[in-house]
Amino acid sequence: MSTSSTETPPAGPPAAERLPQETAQTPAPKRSGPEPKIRIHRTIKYESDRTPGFGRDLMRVPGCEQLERCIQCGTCSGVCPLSIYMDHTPRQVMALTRGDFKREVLHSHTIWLCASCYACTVECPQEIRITDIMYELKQRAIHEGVYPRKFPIPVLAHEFNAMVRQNGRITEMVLVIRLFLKTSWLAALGNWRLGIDLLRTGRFSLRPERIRNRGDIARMFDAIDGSKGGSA
Amino acid sequence: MSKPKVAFYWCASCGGCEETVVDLAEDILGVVEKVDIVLWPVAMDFKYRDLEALPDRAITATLLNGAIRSSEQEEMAVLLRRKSQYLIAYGSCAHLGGIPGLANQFEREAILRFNYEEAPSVVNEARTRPQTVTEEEGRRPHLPELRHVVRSLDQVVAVDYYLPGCPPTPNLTRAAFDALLSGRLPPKGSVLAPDIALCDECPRKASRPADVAFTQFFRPHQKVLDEEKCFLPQGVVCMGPATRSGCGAQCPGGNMPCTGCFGPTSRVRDQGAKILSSLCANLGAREEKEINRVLENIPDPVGTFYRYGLASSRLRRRADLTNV
Amino acid sequence: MSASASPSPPVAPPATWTPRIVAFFCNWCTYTAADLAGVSRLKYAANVRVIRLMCSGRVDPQFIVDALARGADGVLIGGCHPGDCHYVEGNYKMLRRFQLLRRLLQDLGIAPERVRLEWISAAEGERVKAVINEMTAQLKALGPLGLPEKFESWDEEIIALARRAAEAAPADGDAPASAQPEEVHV
Amino acid sequence: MKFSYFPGCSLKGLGRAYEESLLPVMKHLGVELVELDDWNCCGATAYMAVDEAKACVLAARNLALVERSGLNQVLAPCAACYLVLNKTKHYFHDYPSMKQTMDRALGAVGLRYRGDTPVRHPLDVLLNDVGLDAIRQRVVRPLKGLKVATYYGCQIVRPYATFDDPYNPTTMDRLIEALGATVVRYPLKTKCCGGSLTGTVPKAGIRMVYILLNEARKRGADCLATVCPLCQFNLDAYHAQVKAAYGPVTLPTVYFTQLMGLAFGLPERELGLQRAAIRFQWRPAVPAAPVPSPVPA
Amino acid sequence: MVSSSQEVRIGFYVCHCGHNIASMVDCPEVARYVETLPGVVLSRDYKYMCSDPGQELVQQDIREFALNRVVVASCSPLLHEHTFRKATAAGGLNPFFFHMVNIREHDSWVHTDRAEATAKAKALARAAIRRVAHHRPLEVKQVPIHPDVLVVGGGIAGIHAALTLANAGRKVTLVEREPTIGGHMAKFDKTFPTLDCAACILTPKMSEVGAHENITLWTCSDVVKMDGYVGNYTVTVRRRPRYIDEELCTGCQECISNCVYKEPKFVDEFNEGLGKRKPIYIPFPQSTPQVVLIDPEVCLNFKRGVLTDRCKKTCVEACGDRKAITFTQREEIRELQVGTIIVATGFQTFDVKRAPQYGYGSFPNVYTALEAERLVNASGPTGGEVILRDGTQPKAIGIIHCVGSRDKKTNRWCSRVCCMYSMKLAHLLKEHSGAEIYNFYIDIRAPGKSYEEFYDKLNEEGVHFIRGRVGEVTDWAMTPEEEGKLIIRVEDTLAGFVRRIPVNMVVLSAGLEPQADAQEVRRLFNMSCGTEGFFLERHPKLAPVNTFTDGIFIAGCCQGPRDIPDTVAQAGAAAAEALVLIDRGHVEQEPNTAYILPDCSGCKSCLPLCPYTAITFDATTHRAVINEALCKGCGTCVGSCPSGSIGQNLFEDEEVFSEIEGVLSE
Repeated sequence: MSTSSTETPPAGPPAAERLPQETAQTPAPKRSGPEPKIRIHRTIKYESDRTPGFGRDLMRVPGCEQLERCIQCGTCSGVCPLSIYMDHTPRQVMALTRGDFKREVLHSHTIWLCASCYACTVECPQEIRITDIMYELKQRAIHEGVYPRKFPIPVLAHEFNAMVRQNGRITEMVLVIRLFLKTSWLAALGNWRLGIDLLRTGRFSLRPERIRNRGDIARMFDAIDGSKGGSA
Repeated sequence: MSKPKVAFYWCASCGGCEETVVDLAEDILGVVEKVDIVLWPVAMDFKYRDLEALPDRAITATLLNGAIRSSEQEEMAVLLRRKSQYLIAYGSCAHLGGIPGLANQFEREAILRFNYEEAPSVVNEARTRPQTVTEEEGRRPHLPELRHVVRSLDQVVAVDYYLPGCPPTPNLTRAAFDALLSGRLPPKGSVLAPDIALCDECPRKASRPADVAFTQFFRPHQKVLDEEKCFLPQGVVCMGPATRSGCGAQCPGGNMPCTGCFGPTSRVRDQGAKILSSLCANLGAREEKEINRVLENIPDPVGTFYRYGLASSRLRRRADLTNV
Repeated sequence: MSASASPSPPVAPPATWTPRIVAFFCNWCTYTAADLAGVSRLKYAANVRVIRLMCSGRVDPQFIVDALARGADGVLIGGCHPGDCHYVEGNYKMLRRFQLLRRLLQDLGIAPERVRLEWISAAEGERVKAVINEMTAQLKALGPLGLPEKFESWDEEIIALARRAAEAAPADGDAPASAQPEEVHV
Repeated sequence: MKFSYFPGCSLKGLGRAYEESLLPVMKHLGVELVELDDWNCCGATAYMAVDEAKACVLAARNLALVERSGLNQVLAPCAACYLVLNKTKHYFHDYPSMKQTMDRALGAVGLRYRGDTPVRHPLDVLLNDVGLDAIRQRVVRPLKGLKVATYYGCQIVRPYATFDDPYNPTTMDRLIEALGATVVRYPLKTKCCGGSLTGTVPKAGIRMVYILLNEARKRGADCLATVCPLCQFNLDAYHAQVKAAYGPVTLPTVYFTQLMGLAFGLPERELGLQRAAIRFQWRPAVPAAPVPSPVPA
Repeated sequence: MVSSSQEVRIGFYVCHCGHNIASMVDCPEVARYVETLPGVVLSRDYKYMCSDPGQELVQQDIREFALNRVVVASCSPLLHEHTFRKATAAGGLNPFFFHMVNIREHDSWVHTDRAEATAKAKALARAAIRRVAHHRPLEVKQVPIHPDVLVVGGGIAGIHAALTLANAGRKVTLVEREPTIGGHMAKFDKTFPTLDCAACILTPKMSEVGAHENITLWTCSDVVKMDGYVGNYTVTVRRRPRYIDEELCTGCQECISNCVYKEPKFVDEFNEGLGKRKPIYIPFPQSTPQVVLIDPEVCLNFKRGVLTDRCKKTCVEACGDRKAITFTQREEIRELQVGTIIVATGFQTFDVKRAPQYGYGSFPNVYTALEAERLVNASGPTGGEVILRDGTQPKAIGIIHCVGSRDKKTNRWCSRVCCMYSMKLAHLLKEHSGAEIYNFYIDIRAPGKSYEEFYDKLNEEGVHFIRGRVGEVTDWAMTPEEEGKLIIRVEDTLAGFVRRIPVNMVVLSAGLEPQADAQEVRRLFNMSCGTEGFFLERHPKLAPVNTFTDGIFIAGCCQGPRDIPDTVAQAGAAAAEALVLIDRGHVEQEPNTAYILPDCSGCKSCLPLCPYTAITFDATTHRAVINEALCKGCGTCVGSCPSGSIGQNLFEDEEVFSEIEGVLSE
């Protein structure tokens, strides 16, 4: 075994979760000009770094109640297919949330990487509905405007919202195009082959799907605005 | 005039109790010989003012039957109380509230509305209701007011003795007269009947097996009833085990189950709750669904277990949910 | 049925009103569970008054109607789970009574939620807390049952009568009508 | 058998091949689907992230419409719709505050949701209502020799579904075996396909697509069978990106309904097979028996 | 019927219980209030009523103030009723003139508003004051205790309890379901943390049981019924046939070698299915009793349990004159009279198939911990060599802790022994195979004597500890090094990232759970179970081996997961508790029996209600009669008598009504 503690560690990062074709080295950030050898920032947390009540408040939201029971076992991260890319593992997000470290949590890109596959929710030994907590954190990040402006996921969510409010339904291609317009032209260009495929197979449609009683959606939303289900 | 004076009076009742005096048959002659009857509306004409004119406590004993529902009945009860040395609640209605007491399941307003406006047979477009005072050709006749609840006599005035039954049996009446006339009276407040349940004197007692487990209930008309056997193993609700004896088990003798007119023994505070407890505990079923299936055939527990005793039950009458 | 029809309609409960619950707990399971709730320092509404009996089978329906008549807004009966009765089947006997009693009470206009039968084993301290809190919330929503107040309001008729009778015959030695008729009865 | 049918936006867009194959297959089995009148977006995943209450309200409108339609069950083929509709139903019952929100919103448009409509997935209906025997009887072109990796994805088995085991679902396996095909052991059957990440964080999404395709190929599958329009899209449309990052892995991904249609001998052009970027080609070893007429509804 | 003609003079005491009560209930205020109630002669508050001075205070007051009723408001009557009854008696009163009010467990500990808690204490006290006026003097009955003891379960707990009692000169019957005693411990190789050999310390005790003159050992036996009460239990035991006459078998095992099956062919339960045995077998070499048995399911002479003639009966020939093999042996039902019972029925391990993400059953190289125990055991199926099901030897082994423990979807509790036995297995597996060992844990729980030191030792040995609950065990590889291996995916929570670790063998450290038939056993012995299904002790601290049924004690893992030292200690405690009863010679019975009043009408409604048939119908008086000796005091007949003609000592109608009135009259 290569990872035995008595042996010399391998040169690169651990081989685990690395695809054969992936580089063993994390690509170094492009730098211009001389940089200090190490960049440091403060990692210690003071009480003033906390937002007291943040965790408790979140636990009052339907679906998020069980967070208080977290035993930090890491099962969520162990089963999460995206945990390999996260800056904080799901377990850490739980700990940070419960510890009222609002800033760290809402700025973490973990919440935007969650693909809502519910594996963590099903596996959690404490029956914490982690996916629902991730949803709630995303909502709070959007509400507070702390997500990266051009980060595609909140933009997608926003576009989705607007389209549903207006039409009642989603026209996927229109949504995708708007998304690319608002985030990255480059990405759109990079996907030109995909677009051609979709055209070729008759799946590229820009004809907006609409419901008949289009006012319904807006009326329903207006009826509940300002009253989030959970906080009542 | 050294003969003791006796009065009979009649409030909210069917009148059957007054008739029972006649049931004494030839013994009535003995009674009449020894007492003066000063009031007996069913048989003699007598005016309120005559009664009022009597000195207080002039009547040795008044046998008042019927429950108290109206202001007039209240006034008569108070008046008779004042004029009598012994006031005896005579029969189930005066004793417990009786059948009229079943009205306590309903609000007074609902009763009036139904009877004067909503009952299918009523034609009353003007929705006229009886008034306590009306004016007609310069006269102002008064009518009694209907009270909120039906009361037993002892809920209105102090009662010295109770003669239970619907109606009281001649034997008990006779014994009561004997006691009164001889002065060998039990402590005040006594019910003048044995303090032991009806089964004690029921001829069917011996036929009850020791292992009844109800799996089905029948109402008496739903089944051909065995004339010898205890009603309970036949699945017919009999109030006998929860009812005072003293009637000689007349209903079982006539092949009908006891309906509880003698009221509970002195050891019981609520006759209906007690018979319910006993019957239900002896059900065979264990599952909620099965239990309820068996109990379904007691469709009206209030009317069954409190036929005579609702007005004197612990819950006394229907609670008014509209105000709750 | 209009409120004005009653001699004096029950007053709306004050904001601080809390329902009163009389509880009959069996010695072996539910009473022990309530002890466990205590040992575990669980917190629940303070409006429950527990009366210990050996078995839920001892709960005489008279106790229940008596408690309601004396001002309880709800009655809670706690026994062992079916099959677990320390006395084999006392709990089944209570269950059977409970089924009919609840129907009877409903016929008398008393909401079935006011009388509750719960199986709570000696280990279920949490359940004691949950049931009491839940029942308290339900009773709060229902409001007071107020039977004593209701009886009192009816008795106004009789008290007035007794007063009139006393005025009519002030010298009379015999007791006037009682204000508490049910106490007179045997 | 009659169901209210909630297609959802995807089945009218990128996933139209799913609808194109589902409808004839269900009709062929005598299951009548009545498209829900004036349905709206289910409030799916992306929406949940913006505002859970609004997502639930959107779903509740559909459920209320189903109840108004008089049909007592709704069929939701899209995994995301299935999840959201079920989740909404759970929230309606579990959280009084959510119920209030839904009541208020629906009240504003004159609708009411009672909360008792079962939300069903086609797999559930096919296995438990139609039954494998009835399906076997319809097979005229057994898919003998075809090796299929059954891929359920996440949202139909987690966390609200009750018709299959969330760890090792087998409904599709049994269904596909009933069609005559062979199911390969595929331990990734409930792993995530990357969802919308293929579009938003391609590096992460493409990697997941690659793993799924590669593992199926390693286990000898001729195709992946899926139950979700997003899974199908991800596994089908990003072959070029996968190739660029990891080398070529070509494997067609079909809807299970398309395989059913093929086995039932329904015309291939009516099953939407032409809509895939990686075309699925299957020629049976044995010639087809004549197609029996559909079961009368 | 219950009132006493004497004037009622009540003494009331409210206990502060240090701060336990006083911090939430205004005790002086309660005392002041109670003083105003009718019948109360004196009312005091006191710091610790259960202390000696507290009890003496009661005694003094009874004499000085001529009290004839005593009410103490303090903790639960289940805890101290006895104490205060004794104090009342010592003061010269009948102890049943005492009544207790629970204002700690039912009040101060469960409420948060001082005013409300104080009001509640007053209400409960008021109820007791009203109630106690109705109390009457009662007699306590004494019942002799049968000196014999039944021990149910022959694991280490049952063995130790039986030996303790037998060595104290008591007759013990030990009933075991399996063909041998020894339980789970007999399957272990070594015991933590000392690593002494399980067999070396257990088998001498097993043989001692087998040979002890005071112990009757019944294996292949189940208790099917228990009647009676403390001191006088009648127990019915079913003895299943082993088709061997235990008296005649010498344990020579020649029959086994002469069986028509030349090779062992059938699943060997003792080796967790890793080995094979014949139809006639002995579970393991040190089985006690040293008697073989026949499995009728597979013996050729039985076809589906029915005797046939399909075998040459070579075993019978081998047995020869000893004639120990009796194919016609039948199930026997035996009845026992005992005074006390110790239940030591043990545990079962969690079925790891309920955690499918770990692949047990799908991947042959995933093992349960008990299988691993057999694998490293020198007398196990591989002779102690770690050879996997596929015949290879592992180079890397992952041990997953908490499988079926600390998981709300399966078992919520910590199984307490898994951390230690996992480390023990890590040590043994490393010793036997030289493989790299990874322990995946949520938290290491090593709170016993020398346990932490054992953890240190493992760290020194180079065993890897990775803090993280494993997400899954799978066989799909992402890198060449993973090909053909089992891959464990886990977050290394201390490092803060996810890892994939390829291994050749996975050991699942299954948790402990109640036996599958724990509920039936519980009913059989009239015990309670906790929420998790283990038998419930009377008090978690003060009565850990007692149950709510007097005379029935519990020991070992049937009460909850525990290790061997704790089990042995608890078994000793249970034996001591039984001895206390036996040596006292009698028990006192609570006089809460029911009785028929003279006004019974003989309606017979109560007769079917009594589960103990204590009520009979007297044909001469035509009344019901209650046999006081049989009545257990549940009061069901009292609550059901339609004419109110049954009374119950301590729980009279008037007493309960006065309590209701008391709690409600504010």
